Amino acid sequence: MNASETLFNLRLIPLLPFLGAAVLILFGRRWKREAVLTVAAAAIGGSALVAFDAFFTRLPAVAEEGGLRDVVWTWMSTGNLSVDLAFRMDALSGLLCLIITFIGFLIHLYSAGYMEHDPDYPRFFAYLNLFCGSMLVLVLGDSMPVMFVGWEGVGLCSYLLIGFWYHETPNADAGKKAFITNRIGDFGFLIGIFLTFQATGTLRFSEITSFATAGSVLTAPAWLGMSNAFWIGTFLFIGAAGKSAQIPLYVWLPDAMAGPTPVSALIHAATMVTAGVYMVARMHAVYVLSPAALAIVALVGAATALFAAVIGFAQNDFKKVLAYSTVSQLGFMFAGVGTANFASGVFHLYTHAFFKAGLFLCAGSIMHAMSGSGDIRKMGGLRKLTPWTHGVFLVCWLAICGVPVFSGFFSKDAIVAGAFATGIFGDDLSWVGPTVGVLLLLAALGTAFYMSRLYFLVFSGPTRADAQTQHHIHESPPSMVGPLVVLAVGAGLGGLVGVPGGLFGHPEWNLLGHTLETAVGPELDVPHNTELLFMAVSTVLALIGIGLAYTFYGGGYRAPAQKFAAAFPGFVQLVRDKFRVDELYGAVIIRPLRKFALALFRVVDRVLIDQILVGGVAALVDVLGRVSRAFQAGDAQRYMAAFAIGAAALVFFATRPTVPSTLKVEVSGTTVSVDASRAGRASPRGLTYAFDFDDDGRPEVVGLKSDARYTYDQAGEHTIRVTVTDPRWHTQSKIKRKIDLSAAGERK
Amino acid sequence: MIFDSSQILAYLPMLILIGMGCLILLAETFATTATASRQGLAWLGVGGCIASLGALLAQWGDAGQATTHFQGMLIVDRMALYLDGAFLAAALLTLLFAPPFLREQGFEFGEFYVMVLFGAAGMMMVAHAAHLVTLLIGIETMSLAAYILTGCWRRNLRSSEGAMKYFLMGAFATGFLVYGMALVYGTTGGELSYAGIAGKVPEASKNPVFYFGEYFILIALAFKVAAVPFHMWAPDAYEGAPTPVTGFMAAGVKAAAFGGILRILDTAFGNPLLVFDFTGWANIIVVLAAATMILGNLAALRQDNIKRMLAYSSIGHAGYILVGVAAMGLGVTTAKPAVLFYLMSYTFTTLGSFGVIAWIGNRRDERLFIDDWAGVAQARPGVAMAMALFLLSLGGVPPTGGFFAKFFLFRAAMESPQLYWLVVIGVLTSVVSIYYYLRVVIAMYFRDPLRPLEPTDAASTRAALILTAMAVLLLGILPGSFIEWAGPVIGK
Amino acid sequence: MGILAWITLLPLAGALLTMLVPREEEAIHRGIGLGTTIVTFLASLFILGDFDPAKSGFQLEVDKVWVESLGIHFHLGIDGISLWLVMLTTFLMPVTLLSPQAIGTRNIRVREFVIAMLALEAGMVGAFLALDLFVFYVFWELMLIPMYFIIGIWGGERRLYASIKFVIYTLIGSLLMLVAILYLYAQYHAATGTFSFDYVALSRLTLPYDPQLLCFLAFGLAFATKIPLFPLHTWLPDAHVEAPTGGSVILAGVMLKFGTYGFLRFALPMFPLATQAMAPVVTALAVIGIVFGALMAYVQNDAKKLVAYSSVSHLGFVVLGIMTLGQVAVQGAIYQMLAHGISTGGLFLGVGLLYDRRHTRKLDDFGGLWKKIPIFSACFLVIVLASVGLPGLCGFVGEFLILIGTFNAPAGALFSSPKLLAIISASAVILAAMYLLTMYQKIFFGPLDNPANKDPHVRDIHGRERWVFGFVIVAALVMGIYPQPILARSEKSVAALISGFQERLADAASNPDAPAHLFPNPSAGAAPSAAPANAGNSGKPGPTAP
Amino acid sequence: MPTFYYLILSFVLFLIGTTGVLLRRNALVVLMGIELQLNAGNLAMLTYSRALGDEKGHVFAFLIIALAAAEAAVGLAILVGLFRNRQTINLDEANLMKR
Repeated sequence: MNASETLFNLRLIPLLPFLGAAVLILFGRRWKREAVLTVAAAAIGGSALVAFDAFFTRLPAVAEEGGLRDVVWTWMSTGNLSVDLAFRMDALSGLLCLIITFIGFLIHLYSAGYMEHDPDYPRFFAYLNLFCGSMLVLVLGDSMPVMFVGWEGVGLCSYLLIGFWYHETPNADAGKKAFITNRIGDFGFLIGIFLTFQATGTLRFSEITSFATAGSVLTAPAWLGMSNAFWIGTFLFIGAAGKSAQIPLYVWLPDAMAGPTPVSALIHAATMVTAGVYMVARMHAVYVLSPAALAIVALVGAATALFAAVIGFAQNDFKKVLAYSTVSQLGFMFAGVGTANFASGVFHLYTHAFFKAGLFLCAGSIMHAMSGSGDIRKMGGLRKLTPWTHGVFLVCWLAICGVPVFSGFFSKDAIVAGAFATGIFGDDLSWVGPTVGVLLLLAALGTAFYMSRLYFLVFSGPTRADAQTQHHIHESPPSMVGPLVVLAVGAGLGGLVGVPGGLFGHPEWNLLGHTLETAVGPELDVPHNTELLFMAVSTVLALIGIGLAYTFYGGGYRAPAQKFAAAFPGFVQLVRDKFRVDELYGAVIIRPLRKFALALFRVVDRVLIDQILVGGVAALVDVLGRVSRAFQAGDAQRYMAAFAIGAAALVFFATRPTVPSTLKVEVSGTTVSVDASRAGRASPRGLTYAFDFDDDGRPEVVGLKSDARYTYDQAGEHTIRVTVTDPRWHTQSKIKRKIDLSAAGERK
Repeated sequence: MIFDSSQILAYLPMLILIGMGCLILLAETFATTATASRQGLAWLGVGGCIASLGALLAQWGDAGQATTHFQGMLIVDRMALYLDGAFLAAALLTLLFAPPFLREQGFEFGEFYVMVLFGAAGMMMVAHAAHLVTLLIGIETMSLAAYILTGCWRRNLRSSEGAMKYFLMGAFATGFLVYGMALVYGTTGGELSYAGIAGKVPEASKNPVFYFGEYFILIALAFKVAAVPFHMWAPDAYEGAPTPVTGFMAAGVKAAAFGGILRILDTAFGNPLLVFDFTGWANIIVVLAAATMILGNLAALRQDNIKRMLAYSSIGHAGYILVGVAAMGLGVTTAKPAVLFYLMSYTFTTLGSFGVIAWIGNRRDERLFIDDWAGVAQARPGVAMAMALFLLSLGGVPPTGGFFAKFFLFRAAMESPQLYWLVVIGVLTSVVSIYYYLRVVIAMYFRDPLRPLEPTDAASTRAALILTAMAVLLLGILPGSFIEWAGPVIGK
Repeated sequence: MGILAWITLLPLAGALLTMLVPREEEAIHRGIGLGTTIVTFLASLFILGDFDPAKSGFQLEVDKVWVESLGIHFHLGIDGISLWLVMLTTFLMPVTLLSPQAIGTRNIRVREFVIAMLALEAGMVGAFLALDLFVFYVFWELMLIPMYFIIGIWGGERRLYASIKFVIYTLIGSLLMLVAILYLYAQYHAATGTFSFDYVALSRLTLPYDPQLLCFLAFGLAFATKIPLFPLHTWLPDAHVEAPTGGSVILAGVMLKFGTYGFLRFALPMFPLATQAMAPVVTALAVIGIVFGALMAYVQNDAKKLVAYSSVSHLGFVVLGIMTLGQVAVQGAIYQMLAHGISTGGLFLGVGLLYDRRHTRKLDDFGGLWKKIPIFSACFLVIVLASVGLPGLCGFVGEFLILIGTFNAPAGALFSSPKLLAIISASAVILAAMYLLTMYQKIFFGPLDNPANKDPHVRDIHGRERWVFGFVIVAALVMGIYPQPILARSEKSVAALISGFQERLADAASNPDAPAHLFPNPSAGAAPSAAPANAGNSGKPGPTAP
Repeated sequence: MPTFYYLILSFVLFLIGTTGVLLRRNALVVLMGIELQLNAGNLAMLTYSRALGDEKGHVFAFLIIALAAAEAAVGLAILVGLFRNRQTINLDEANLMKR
């Protein structure tokens, strides 16, 4: 499409991790750990170098013209469908590439320490490399199918990594659950692809973007009065909801924490789960054509943000809290892109990557210290015992709570303010923006509360761990702390690339928004007053949340927390049980499906088809076989009797004149014409036909002709009898038929 | 009445067989009880068959044009010679299969071989018959030989019982045949030759008695081919007869009777007046064919005695061939060659399979039940493979002669739209037949042996098995010449 | 003789050679079997080299008279559709014979096994290549016999039942197909005065509607049984469970494809009106099969049965793709056939290996095997994922093309609501993940707590086994990442097929009661350009059923 | 119409023969019934021959007589064989083979 597309070896970016994975799978088992780590880190590091080089030195020159493109080969081309195995880097995918390779590299380093004692060390790094490669394919994919390759690839890696410690059944179950839930989303994604192809005739993002203009077929009504763009957006969003853990498909993410913690940080916080947000941003051109689809995205996002935050209030597992926090933050991102504020959604994705990765790695570090346990009820007072981790966690905590200057503040504020300010929904859906905004504000309050609860319960006050565990508590090795510090810097200062420079009269200060403009359109223009108002409001809410949490949990479980739990035991339990959504799914979908399939197997497959249909035919043949044998009684005279009877029957039937099985009768008025000849055959020679129309025993018409006409005096029921005689043999055949003249007349 | 050498030459194959039979009878009086001299009798018979075959081949070239002899009583044409070949093959193979069997069972008499030769001569007579007299003589020669052969296993209860049933019913059918011939003779105004009858048909068909005559002859011939409902002798006679004889009967007698049917229906009763319409024999044949295919194959399903199973299967095959006869009646010119090819292929297949059945047993242990065949493939893979080949051929699976036989037959029948449904019945019953044929294959290949195999092994049996297997394969891979010799394959 | 005749007859020659070697020399028998199949595979690479992707018609034809008077010719030829199926056959054969588990647990009568497998290969290759309907039928039946023996001799407990069920099911359909072939032959003669079984000639014959329908049903029954289409599928689980590994691999990998190949090559082009009329039924059955097979697989406890039912589901996709008769979907269907051959073949090889190690196939008996046999577990995972349809592996391309092609088929062209069908079928991507991953998890994940699984006999793959799985995985990967060479070679033939179908349909629909006549311009006239697949067949009302 | 009467007689004979075959248990009597059938054929043949003034019918009748003799010879031999094995020639007792 774009004449100035520039070729660049983008393929190296995903290829290096893939190669790393392949090498590790094939040879890693025999290598030393250092060698494994070197290969893995080199693969992702090399990939990062290429990505940085591409993004900073090559991309700016061509960003306006659609970015860099690298076609490996034609993947599938047949009929009117043509898909290249091609990669494209524009500002959006470039940014994601940077995040993935950079954080991925950090997590590789971190894992070196974290997985030190694991016997499956090479396998872990192979998976990690495989994941990075798939994720890079996902973001760099030039067309929807290529993206789908990465999309499924990361799902696979997620499956493998969640179930990394496969020998424990719950882990394996969690992996399977993640994969299958993701597949439900993929189903939606696939339908979205089909719809897109049907509407636009292409699957390349750049072509879709240029095709998606207001008057195109995308805005034409397609089904149920909604436009193509709406259905594409909705189905794609199902895919996004699956991958990014939105209502109703979020259930897999909390379980996914069964995987090693670095995996949770990389896959289930920083990168893979944001793929849905990325995809919506990627398809922004289609989404903006359908405010209704955007409204669904925004509302689901906002609802998820709040719902997950509430569940986060009562979780007692460190990583579970972070998991629900991730779900909630993803909701923010969707709310951002769903209000057509794509840059802010991506901005939050970017800041979230840092602070959530940081939080998870802190969690890993602390669980490392706590001998693997993640129960926050047994923690407390870790501030002094693990000072570096505490410091990093502090920064990240403030960032996620939205305390000013920290990264989360800017990105969250951009989303909230955008929700109130957006004009995308027009008049019909004008309520969506404010609703989303209010939900997000509540969610922000909740975020501040549960994150603070986590912080206070873990780090403040005296430790609640038992003596043995306490004895082991120690700060993590430098290989783990180093990446933590880097992430903390990112979490603390990363927001500065997206400061709302417009407030200060310097829009160019918003580096991120400026960069992304080429890829997802200009940032939403928010009035300065609104911007300032919501900055203030969210700051206040963050502080309220923190304060409230301090009242409840500062230095351990305080009296108000216990009182609250005592006052609403049912509600607290319900929240702790995550509103029992998993159980609901189990009871409503999964178990019935299995039972249904089992019943189908037993009834339809075994009984109906195999026994009744097939077995029935076989049994019938068998019975006929037995019957045929029964004639053969062994007595020669019976044989001869059969012979004689057969001969007699043969002679008898061979000398009967043949008549048709039914008479052909044509009626007009009260006149009937009857044809007694056999269908399609000439009348046999020499036969006499006697037609008795009035059933009085005396034929009215007699002759050699096989047809006759007769007119009745009156309507009513009549019986026609035809007797066919062969004069040579004096053999006869008879046939009769009843006719109802009046009815026949009426029918005519 | 003028005899000339050409007439004698034309019937040389038949005469050689008869002469050789007489020679064996004579020779036997001089033969000692030693095995070797008995064997010599059998080899005499084999020699007779080969000489006869040579005489047959010598006149093949001249037989392109049909010639009648003896005032229209006998005819020489390609069809007759083709069938003669089948009869000779049947006799030859029987003479190869039988001696070890007879020796093992202890009733090796020279008369046995004589009867085989005489029976074959009778079959030839039927195939050549163009006159009711020769037809009757042929059928009776063949049948009497068959009765004797069936009953010749004197100490065996089943043999004498089978012979009795076969004989009584056969004679009963002969009664019908003779009576039918008398009626036809009278109503056609004194015609006995096929050509003469055909000439009088327009006149005679006005007389209902003529139809009685026609039907009675038809019934008698249907009895010989074991068409339902005239089939009931077949299972008992086949089971009772000594196994090599069963093969001879199933192949030769059936082929001869079909030869007779084909010729008499084609020439004497070939007038459309007799074929079509409700009184036409086409109707009758169609019904007989359907009933025969269905009942034969269904009844075979539940048989555990392999001879009995093959007996019912041979009834089923008669049904298939009747489809071809019906097609011929409906004007399909390619039907007759198809039937002939079927008979040829069926001859080899049946003889081969009964040869294996004769081979597998011994004096103490006949191994006639399918379960007795367990594990044959492990002990004797070659014979098992041959048997599997025969069974697959009977079932009509490529690449065997049986497949092409069915194929040609159904192909011919498909030229007549009235027969589509018959073809469908044919293929469905073929599926049924595959089921019971495969029971034997299952036993041979898929089961482990129950007890050691002690077959009645002999060089002649092996040679015959190799011959038959090769023939079945040859018919299945290169059927071209065989079908073309049988007559025009392309109609219209 | 042309190369096509060679690759058909080479396996037979190998079989004959095997027969001559004494029974005791099992190593030699295996060697001959493997060698013959490898040589055949290498020979088939020559076909690939000689094949001209720019042509739509048949290439490299071999035409020898067989039965002259009946117009039966030993006529072989290859086009873009059969090319890859032949390659699949020749590829899977050596891979299967390489596997030590091919013969299954009844490790007896190696010679016969090799002979049967080689005869099977000859039958399959011949049937794919046959351009004479009679020859096709002969080969079609020919492959039945070796497979029958393979199931019956080397099969499991209930092998007798399974083998006879397999034969009877298959025969009913195929014999009716024979009747239909004979009918076509007679009609061709009636229309032209010449006799021929030639595919190209007979496919020009346009029949009136009613006979078309009957012929379609006769052919369709044969093919639907082979596929197997719901509800004719119940022989498949039995046959697969009882067959030895090699039998299962070939049965699932290649033989099931004959059903779909038959639809594509014979039933559709020859009977356009009937296709149009029956398409709703066939597609409905296909979609039912997709979902039903997946659900059945979901509740199986026997790994082989599970894989067998998954075949029902996967082949349903192929039928769906074929019946849309759009370029994309048909290409996808062909691709899916190949992919299914690789992935399901691999699955059966894997299950066979597990059975060899553990002597059970019950999922509940396994657990935690990854710890014990990691390399095999990884290999099996790749194959499972290929079967699930993970992008980047072979399974995805076919499914994707089928679904996108079906989804975008014009409504009312051949069936009423392609979108709905595509959406229902797409749900199988979820179900496939459910049953296959459940299987995988039950075998390889979880604690290694069954003592039988700790037995030292449970060894990881080694030696030849590594090569077997290596080949399968490489094929799955290559086909997933770089499918275009395959698609490109079948492109023209598929386009010709579809445009030919549309023209024939128009011709037949112009007067559905016209007597049998020859379509004036055979497939050679089909527009070779990548014709818009779905154009031209919209809005043409089908004839009402009689 | 004497010809007609003879024909009726021959047909009646045929029926009597058939009835005898079907009803009598003794194989010898059954054989007699069959002879009766053959002779019914003979009678019909001769009747026609005489009515038509055609000699062939006579020849045929001789043939049938010879044939009946041959059949009787073979048949009696078979019955003797059966009797030796079973000590009876009642048909309903010879049913070793069935189904």
